[in-house]
Amino acid sequence: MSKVATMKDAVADLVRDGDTVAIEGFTHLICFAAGHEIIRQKRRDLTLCRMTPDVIYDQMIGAGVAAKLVFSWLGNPGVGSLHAIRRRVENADPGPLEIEEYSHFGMVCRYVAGASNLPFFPIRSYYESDIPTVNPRIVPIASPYDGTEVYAVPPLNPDVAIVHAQRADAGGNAQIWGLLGCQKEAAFAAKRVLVVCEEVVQESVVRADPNRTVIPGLIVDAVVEEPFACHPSYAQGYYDRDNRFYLDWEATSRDPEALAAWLKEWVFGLESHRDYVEKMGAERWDSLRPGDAPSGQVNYGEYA
Amino acid sequence: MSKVATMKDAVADLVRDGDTVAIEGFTHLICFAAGHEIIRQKRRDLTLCRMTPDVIYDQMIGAGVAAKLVFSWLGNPGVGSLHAIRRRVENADPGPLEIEEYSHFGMVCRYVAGASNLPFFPIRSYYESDIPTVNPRIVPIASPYDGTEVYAVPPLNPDVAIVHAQRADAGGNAQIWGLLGCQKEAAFAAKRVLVVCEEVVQESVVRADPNRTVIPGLIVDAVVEEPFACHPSYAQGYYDRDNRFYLDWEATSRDPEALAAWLKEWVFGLESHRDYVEKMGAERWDSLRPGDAPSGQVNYGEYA
Amino acid sequence: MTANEDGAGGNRTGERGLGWSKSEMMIVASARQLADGGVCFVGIGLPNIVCNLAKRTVAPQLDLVYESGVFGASPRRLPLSIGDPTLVSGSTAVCSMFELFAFYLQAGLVDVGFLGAAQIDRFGNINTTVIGDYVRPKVRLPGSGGACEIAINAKKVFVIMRQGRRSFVEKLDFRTSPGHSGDREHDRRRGWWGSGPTVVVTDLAEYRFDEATAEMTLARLHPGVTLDEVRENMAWEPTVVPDLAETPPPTDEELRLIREELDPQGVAS
Amino acid sequence: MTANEDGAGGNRTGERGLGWSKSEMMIVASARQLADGGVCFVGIGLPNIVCNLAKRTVAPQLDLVYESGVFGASPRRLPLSIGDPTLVSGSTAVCSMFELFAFYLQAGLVDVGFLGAAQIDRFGNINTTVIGDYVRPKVRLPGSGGACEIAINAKKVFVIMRQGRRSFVEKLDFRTSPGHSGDREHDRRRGWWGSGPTVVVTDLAEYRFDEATAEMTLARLHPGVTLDEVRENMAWEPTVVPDLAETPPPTDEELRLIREELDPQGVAS
Repeated sequence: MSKVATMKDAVADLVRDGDTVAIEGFTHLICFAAGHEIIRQKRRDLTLCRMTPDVIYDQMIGAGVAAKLVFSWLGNPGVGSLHAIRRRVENADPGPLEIEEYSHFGMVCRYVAGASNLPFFPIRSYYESDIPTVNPRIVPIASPYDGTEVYAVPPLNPDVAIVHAQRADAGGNAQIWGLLGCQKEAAFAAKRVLVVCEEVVQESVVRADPNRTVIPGLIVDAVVEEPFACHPSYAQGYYDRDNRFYLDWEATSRDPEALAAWLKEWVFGLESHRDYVEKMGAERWDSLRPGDAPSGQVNYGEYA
Repeated sequence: MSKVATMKDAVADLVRDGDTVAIEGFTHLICFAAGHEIIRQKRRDLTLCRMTPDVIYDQMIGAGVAAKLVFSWLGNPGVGSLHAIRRRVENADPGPLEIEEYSHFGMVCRYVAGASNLPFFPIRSYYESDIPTVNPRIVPIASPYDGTEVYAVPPLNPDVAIVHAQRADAGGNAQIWGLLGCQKEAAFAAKRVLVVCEEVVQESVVRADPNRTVIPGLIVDAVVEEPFACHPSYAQGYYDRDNRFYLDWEATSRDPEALAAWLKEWVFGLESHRDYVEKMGAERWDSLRPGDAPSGQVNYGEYA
Repeated sequence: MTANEDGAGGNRTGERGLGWSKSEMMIVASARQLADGGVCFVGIGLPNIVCNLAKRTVAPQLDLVYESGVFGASPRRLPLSIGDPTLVSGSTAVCSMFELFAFYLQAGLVDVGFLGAAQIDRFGNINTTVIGDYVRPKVRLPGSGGACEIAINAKKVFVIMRQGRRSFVEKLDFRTSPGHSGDREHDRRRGWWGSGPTVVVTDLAEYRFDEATAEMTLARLHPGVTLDEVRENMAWEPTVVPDLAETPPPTDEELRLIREELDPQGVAS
Repeated sequence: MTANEDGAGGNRTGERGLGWSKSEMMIVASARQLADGGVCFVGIGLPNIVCNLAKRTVAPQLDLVYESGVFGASPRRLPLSIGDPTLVSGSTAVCSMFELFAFYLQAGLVDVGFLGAAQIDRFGNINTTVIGDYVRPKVRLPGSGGACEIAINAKKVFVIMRQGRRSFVEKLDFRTSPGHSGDREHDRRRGWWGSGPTVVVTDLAEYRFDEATAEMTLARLHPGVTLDEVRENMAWEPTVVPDLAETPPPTDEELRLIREELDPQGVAS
């Protein structure tokens, strides 16, 4: 049973106003194309969750889709700030943005708890930090054995998780290599899962290497094939991070008018990510293509 | 820095009388050869931990190496009982065996807690079961959010974990495919780690596919190359489970004299697992060899 | 539980002259319970055969999750155990046991789990731990394995076991895995995914649990089995549904699948 | 913290006519702290360059664990971030972030972690969250990321930052990551792996923490920096070690590595 859909249909079906949405991916496999489609479809009042709100969340929040942000590190990694988000947090400009803040491990464990149906997850963090004083959801809990104090974080169960994979079959079995971030945990924690991938492959490709499967089709609602969907982030083995874009974003993001113009040109002015890829131009994509570094094969053995 | 050692030296160095030892592997990659070497070196008073004490623990406990067993399912899977263990539990014959008993998920989470330096791990199990009444280490704990009751299990930190991998480099970076069981968690939880493998490979083989690495050399104390070390269990892609051995064990295990004779012939009477492989004979190994089922390759990309 | 300890295996064709064995009837009746499809959690022993029979008959869309960490298996031979390498080669996903128990079972993705039992009581509570005293047992059984988690976290639980006066007991020697408490109001408040066993299939009959009392209730007799025979093989006087029916006998195709494909060596059937 | 927000980057050769920049001095002095080797936890920004410089100079055996989940990286180019694909290709292991934080950092496998800071107090407590009020901040900073976990779970913590009156403060606007409490007895009883920062390296000087008082103590001035200049660039009157020394200047090789290999575009140095 094929779950293959277009990005337009998948976002229309799976992402609703007011939803809690997690687009995960730690520097690697951040699905910008899905974020753009959410902007294009003018979703509103979303609660956006991500360990590291990246340029994509700056774009989405700059475009007005979100009422709240749940995160653990807010920045344009290696470059600077996310100014659209900062304007809303610092000056409520053009409106306030509610925030709910954790540390990295706290966010990861919220997804683990959500994926595992645990009412809380204990971690050794937050001791003598002010973070729990501004986030009352982080609370101390004593070990039932010796009273050792740890901190609990609550489960996070997004309405929708959007994860990008290098490849998936039509049933949604998705394979990822390179950095894994917390995509598996976020997907299992979510009520609905959208898998976007560079390539939809035959089921036999997935079945040849089942240990490579990070997300089983069982929990997946739709599969979208969308090459270069992570740009300016990257897909290991497919294309490099486009650092120029990240550097350029600093200036775009600082200026609300420049940001609006960017959104108009690159999101609202285009029908789909295919148009974006075309507009970006073959030269840019060529410059981001890595050389080959094959994994080698292992033998699973045929046991017949 | 090579950590490659012989099984004899590795066991002599890493396994001491009175130690808590975990040989893990869920049906797959159970390192019988290490168990045999522990028997051969006449270790005593071990606390043996395993989710599923298999024929190897029946052999070890029958040989008198253990004072205690920590487990979650006691049997010869698909065949019957482990009679040497049962004699000690049911009749203290030839002496008592202390037991500490969990469920599967409880055991797994004890390793996870041990690997994570958590003072406890919460799970949704044990409700209205008698297991906590006979194991006071399993205790209820309330969620700090809404009072939801879960059960806590305590961390398990073996003195030594012994895990088998299909391949490892000389530094101990170990790669496994097929069933993963709880080997990673057990290894990270242990104070000392012995990796046994079918093949010691060049570091470049490991580095070609880093997502395949289950155990990093960082936590490994010694690497032993020992082909067929899991027999009668199996190594995916290398050899099949020797079901005949499991079936035959039922009768051997029932009769203390037959068990003693088996240990004499196959363990004490041999110098090493190499002798065992030779004694078992080429025909047996040939009959266990699977056909080929290659994984296919992925491209990690060269980013230079 | 292993197949042997379930009391399965036996005279395949001769019993009662019906042309099938008690174990075969039990397997067939169990497989038919899976007609609704969904996600099945497959443990050691009989469930392996039951699920694979269902997949080839009443429920081709059944999703099998193996306790060992395999999803979407496509075995080329009958798996000898839930950890058989043939389950891995050609499957769609393999995961660690932590993920299997946490993200699949505890998370509520599993629709049906199976339990075997050495002892069961009238409310579907189950003992797979010891016969006799825990500390000095008469018979030391395997223990929980994943059974306690299955009982609590699978949405429905099917029990498959041979029945007799020593297995269908008034009082368990040990409660490994919880069933119904006997108080439906209490059960509803427990807040687990699982709601206690829904079906018990034995070599003699099929049982459901009464809506009001949560008591195990005789729903069907297997062909050739009498009510008296059932009564003799349990330690309490069973409640019987008003419309007590007979289990439809195994079809030729069901028997063929078991004998030729799923258990050609007759280990479990 | 990003490189830019650390206040790093600057006039590489012209400053003070010494032939190296303040940032280069800070990187070099930090890298030398790693001479003991061990396992380093590498986060975003400067630590990336510092660790890679140490590996090529004082500590070839240094093991680098990247926050993003990479162990045993063997990068073919300078990583643009801790998530750069060049860190993955040719590395010895990749793991999920849960495993990285749980099995490596929280488990106590990490010998040295790095923290940057927008503000630090005399006991090494660190703010990377906000300047001003939390709810209506003057400047919203990145927040913790992994910093709070590093402070608590790495055995030693090194702090690298530019210093000034607005960053070396009497009182933090927000304590993101705990340092020393000021009461050594209390700190010993905390029972974490981490024992608070052990070293602070700035663009002007190097600091240690006093055994008895846990107070940050000026231990070395970088070449060309005066004690008065240090005093002007912090909000409290610093304790100074009796034998105040000068940091050995960067060697030609250290500068060459930074300029030609590790940060050829001068992003951070």
